[in-house]
Amino acid sequence: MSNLSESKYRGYEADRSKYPRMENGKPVIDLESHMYTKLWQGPQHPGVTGNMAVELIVNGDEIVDAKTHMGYLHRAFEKLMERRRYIQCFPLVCRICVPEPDTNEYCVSAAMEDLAGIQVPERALWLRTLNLEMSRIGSYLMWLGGQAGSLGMGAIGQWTIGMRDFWLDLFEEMTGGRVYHMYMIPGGVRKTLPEGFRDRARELIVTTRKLLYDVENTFLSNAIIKSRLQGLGVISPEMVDEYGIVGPNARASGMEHDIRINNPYVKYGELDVKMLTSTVGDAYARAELRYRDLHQSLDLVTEILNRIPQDGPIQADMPNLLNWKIPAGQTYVKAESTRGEHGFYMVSDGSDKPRRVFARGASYTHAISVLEELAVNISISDLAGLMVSLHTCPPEIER
Amino acid sequence: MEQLVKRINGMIHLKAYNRQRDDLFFITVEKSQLELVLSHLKNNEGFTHLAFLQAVDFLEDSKFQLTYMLYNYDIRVNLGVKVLIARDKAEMTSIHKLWAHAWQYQRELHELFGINFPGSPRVEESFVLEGWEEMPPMRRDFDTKEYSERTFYQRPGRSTNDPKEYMKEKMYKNYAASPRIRRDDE
Amino acid sequence: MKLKDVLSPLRVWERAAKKPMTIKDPINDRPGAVNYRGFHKNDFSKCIGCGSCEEICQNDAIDLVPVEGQETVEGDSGLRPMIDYGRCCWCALCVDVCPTGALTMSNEYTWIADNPEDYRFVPGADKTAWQDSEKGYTRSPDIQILDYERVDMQELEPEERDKSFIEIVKGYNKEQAMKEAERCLECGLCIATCPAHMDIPGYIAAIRDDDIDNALRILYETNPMPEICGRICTHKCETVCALHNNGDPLAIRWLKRYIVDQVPADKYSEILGTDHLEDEVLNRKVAIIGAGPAGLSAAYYLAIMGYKTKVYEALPDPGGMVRYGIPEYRLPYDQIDKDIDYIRSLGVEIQFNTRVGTDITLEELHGSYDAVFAGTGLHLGRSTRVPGADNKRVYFATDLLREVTLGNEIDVAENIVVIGGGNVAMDITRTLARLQNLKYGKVQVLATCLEAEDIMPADVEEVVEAREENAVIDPGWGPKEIEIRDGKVYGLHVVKCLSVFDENGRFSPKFDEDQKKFFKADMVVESIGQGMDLSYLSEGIKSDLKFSPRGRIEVDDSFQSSLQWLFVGGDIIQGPDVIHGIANGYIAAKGIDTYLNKK
Amino acid sequence: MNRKHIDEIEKQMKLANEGLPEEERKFFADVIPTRVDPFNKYWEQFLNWARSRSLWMLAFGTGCGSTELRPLMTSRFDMARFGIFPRPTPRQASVFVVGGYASIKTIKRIIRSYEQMQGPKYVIALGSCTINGGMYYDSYNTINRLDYYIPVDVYIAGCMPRPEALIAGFNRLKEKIVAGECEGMNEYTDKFDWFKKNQKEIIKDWNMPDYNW
Repeated sequence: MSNLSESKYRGYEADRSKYPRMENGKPVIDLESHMYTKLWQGPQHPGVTGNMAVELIVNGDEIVDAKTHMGYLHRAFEKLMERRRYIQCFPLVCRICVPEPDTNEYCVSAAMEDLAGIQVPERALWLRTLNLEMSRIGSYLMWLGGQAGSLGMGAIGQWTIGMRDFWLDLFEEMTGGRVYHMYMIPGGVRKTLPEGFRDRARELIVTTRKLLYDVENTFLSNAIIKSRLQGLGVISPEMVDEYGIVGPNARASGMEHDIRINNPYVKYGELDVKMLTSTVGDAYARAELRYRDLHQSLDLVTEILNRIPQDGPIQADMPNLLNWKIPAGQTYVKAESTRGEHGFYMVSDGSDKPRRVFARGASYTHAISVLEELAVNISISDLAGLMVSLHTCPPEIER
Repeated sequence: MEQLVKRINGMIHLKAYNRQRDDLFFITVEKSQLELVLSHLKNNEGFTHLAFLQAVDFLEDSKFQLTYMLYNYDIRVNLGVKVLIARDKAEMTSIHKLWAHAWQYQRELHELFGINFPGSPRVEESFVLEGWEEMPPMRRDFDTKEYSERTFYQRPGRSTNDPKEYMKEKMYKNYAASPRIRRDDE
Repeated sequence: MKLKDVLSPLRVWERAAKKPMTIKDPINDRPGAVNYRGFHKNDFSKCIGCGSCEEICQNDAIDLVPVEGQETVEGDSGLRPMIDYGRCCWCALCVDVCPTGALTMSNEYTWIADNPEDYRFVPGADKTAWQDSEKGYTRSPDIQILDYERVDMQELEPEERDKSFIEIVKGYNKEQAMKEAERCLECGLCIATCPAHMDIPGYIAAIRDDDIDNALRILYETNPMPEICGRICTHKCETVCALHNNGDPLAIRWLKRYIVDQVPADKYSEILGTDHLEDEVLNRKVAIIGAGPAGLSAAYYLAIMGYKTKVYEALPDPGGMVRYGIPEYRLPYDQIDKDIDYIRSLGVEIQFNTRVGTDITLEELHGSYDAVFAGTGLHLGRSTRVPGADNKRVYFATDLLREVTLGNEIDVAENIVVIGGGNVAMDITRTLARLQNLKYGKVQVLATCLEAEDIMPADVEEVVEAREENAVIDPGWGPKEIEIRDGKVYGLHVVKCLSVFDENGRFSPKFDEDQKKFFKADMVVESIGQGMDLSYLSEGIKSDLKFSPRGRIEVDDSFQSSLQWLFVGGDIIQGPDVIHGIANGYIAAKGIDTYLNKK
Repeated sequence: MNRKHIDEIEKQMKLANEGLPEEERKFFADVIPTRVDPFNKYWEQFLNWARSRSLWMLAFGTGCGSTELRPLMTSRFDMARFGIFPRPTPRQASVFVVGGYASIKTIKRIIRSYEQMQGPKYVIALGSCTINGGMYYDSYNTINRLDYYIPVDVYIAGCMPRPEALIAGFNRLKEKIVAGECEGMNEYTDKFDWFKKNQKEIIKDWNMPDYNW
């Protein structure tokens, strides 16, 4: 572990005498002692990611215990899918994660295809890859705005979320939907690329890169940001397995794991995806890694645009999807979202409705176990930054 | 993978093994041997990542199937370990000592399926629901539509027509239903 | 802290000089993309109210409602989708599933209301700002939610079949049938069109669930001759199949055949619950004239209602036109027997070789039975009445087909011309082709008709198959004269037919006398329609019966004639085809039941 | 606040909280809302004009519809020029944008936030879910009709509505405010018992966060 994890960049020295007594690895907090204050951050609070809440016990402005509360966005997707036919599940799942809906669409379609033994045509696979990679860009841009905003830098959010809007315009052209694309239908995709799409996408990539240059100057090479993020929320390599940490959070701690490379899906096997890792494991390392990943995504989109076949079918030969019955079986399909391993576990009992679908949200552990662990001993003002740096997304946790 | 299965089979009795894809396998083990298998897989076989732990309700067989999805970073393979447990007063050993985040899933399963995990931290706390009074909602015998209609006000005034019945009404109303078989006792 | 890190954020000042990206008037300056999934549109000229949009909507957002100005007709339920925007999620599955392509989306996306009850509308009927918008989401031709391709039916190759009368169509196996059954939308538009109003979606769903017993029960509810119908039904249902709007209609007829082919004859009574059927429950007797589809259908339903029925048939075997008018390669005799034997097993007695009117009179039947049903069919040929048509080598198709079935030899000529373009004409053409093939080893038969190729009344596959069997089909000609040389047929003179019907749809062919053609032939077969033989009606009965201006017996809704005890149905009333006969028999049986209960 | 006034409030609260266990009563409603009638036509018109031009929106992302509020804040749509500005706390906000579906756990917070907002206050409901349940119409954890729990002034169709549609919705709200039609707050006062009855039917746990200060 680097020296960054030590508190010299933290800006304050913790007074250990005020810490609660530990018993069996748990702090013993006596709220009656007037040493500690209970605070709720969220759900109605500008400093939480989405609609969730963190129950904090603070000592001064230092957090001594944190507890995450979920369920504000629980819509029971899994229950609803049990009473919907397979094709009817497909508009539902993209709602599981708002900034990056396409991963859900891909996973649920791929799970059905895996169980039913359907081969998706080449061109549809390329279009899916494009869609997935573009949605990663959108999600990263949104995260970048959130990360900067959580540290009080509103301008970055203005830029990147504004830029994301132009990516949404591209999505709109491609899929017909702005935020919820509902593009990957079981067996393939719904539309081909419209006229002139490639040129507009290439132009946008150039503009995005220009913007990222500014972001790098103002955000990543910013002394204040560095001093706040470096050493914040350090994830040690041991924690990664212990807590099931995935995605950039794990890679920033040295774990060489990217599903796009390790278990390639769609067309990632034919693309040159590089393993981006860092060894530091703090919030700054994660931010920097995501920033590099965003650049890589732009590279990949450029490459995909060049390689998408111009013609060919975009949907496999499918039966009547209204009466589609999938043979009994179980499968688990996963994809690398911007937050890490996003998977769908699907159980079919041979009927026209799934028996059970489980969506493993990438930030399932990040927002609860990991956040509760990392939030201890930091200042309240850093909590928002920590949450965003873990890139938590509540709807995919409670579904 | 076959060798791994052999090794595990030498250790305990595997009830089933199947290959779904090149990178996805499932094994089924006895409830009592689960902890043994999982710790062996984690410590000796390199399946260090627990992707999820979930339950499937097989109401007809009155069983819950628990699936522990593991991942091996070296051979890049997912292995699902399935255990069938009784649905009535469902209870399972907790694995929070093997993985620090397993309690989360156990807490979720306790709330949504009503499966108890004795010893698991915070398992009694509610996870996503608040003030829930019905049976655990993810059980298959819980009818979410019926509950929704009973509890939340649906906007009234909607009615639909079945084209089949509507056309019958409009076009061949008098074409009566099939004659019944008439028997002696009538 | 590096100095670079302190200074580098300052570079961002250069953005102050950049042009802002703010949109001045977002509501008007930013229309949705060309294929944006905005609010719904519906093209009423295409919509058939099949309800597949309602079926696929996972949000229960669509209701089918009657709309003013939309009539319920065959193939269109007259219902139109009403969309609840308190449910819709704009996934456009309804657009993708729509078999007609009527339902589309505009790229309009702004709808503000103070009252939540406002968000329900019928696209196409209610005035919306976007109904005529040209942009918006439409179904991509590259994808399909429904399966528009029919499972191919296995048939004998032309070389295998053109010398024999073996059945051509092989029928579906289980896998094919399940696959075909899966295509069904279950909209039920077909039911209204089927003359017997069979529960088509019901039995197709039963095939899908592999519940053949239940499927058979559904078939027998309104149709006691499924083996026959499964082979030679005119399948009007398939013409209104919703899938037909964008691809092949569902093979309803073949699926029906699949069901009955799966069930052995001895299982019928057990499955249908007629194994302990007691006859003469009611001690009432009904006589039926003609063992054709109409008569046997009436007999079947009367029998299961407990009536004692007896069928009088002039020919030596049952089936009527089904047996004597349809060649064996389309409908093998053992399949006819399978259906009819089951009906006979219920206690229906058939007396063969008994012609009512000569062997026994109608009055006698009236005397000894409580009611009489006559389904005597159209067995007389109709002549073109062109010069030369009275030659002995000019035949009627019905007569020839009957002779073939009876096993009598036909003096097949080397060169034959068939006049007519319907299914019977194709039947006789193909039958003669086979006979020629057997006798001469080659086929020289030509069929001509008034109608041009695209409006020929025969089924397309019949024409295609006839051509595959080397018969020549040359449509669009009107017969002018059959040339007779030395008392023998020499050939047929025809002139080009320009149109068959006038503007009012009445039969009134127009010819171009300058375009002439001559078909050489030693034998001419006329197949331009059939007439009924009502000679069994005595003068006394005839005078009591009411006839329509066109010579048909007038009947009421339950096929009761003006003589209360006499019910008439089948080809002589409606059709001509099998399914109408079956439907008539079914209704007449119920009518007789009502009549006798009242008496 | 004099003693008499406090007694009056406590009496009212007792009425409203009837049927709840003792320990939960104080969380059910902090205070009974009071009706505020316009007292001078021209003055009220001026106030409405002013109100319509400074709509301060509560930044509470209750559902997925709130995702489209983010682009609205960026310079591309720039909602600040329309007088709309996000506020972090209910006490500073006058517009509540309910972003789509509301789970049971969230509707409780929505009600509490709404009750904490200063009058006059307005509610905009986004998307199908608030109108008739949307795609979660059969979910056991989401409400179907928002107007049963809090009064709603403007609905915007869509799933989710685009930023432009949101702007159009705000424009409609402005029109309504200027016309003096936004009486949601008084409606909540007048039908307080009815709203509370509906809320009580679905929210079984009225406990609020336990602060120790």
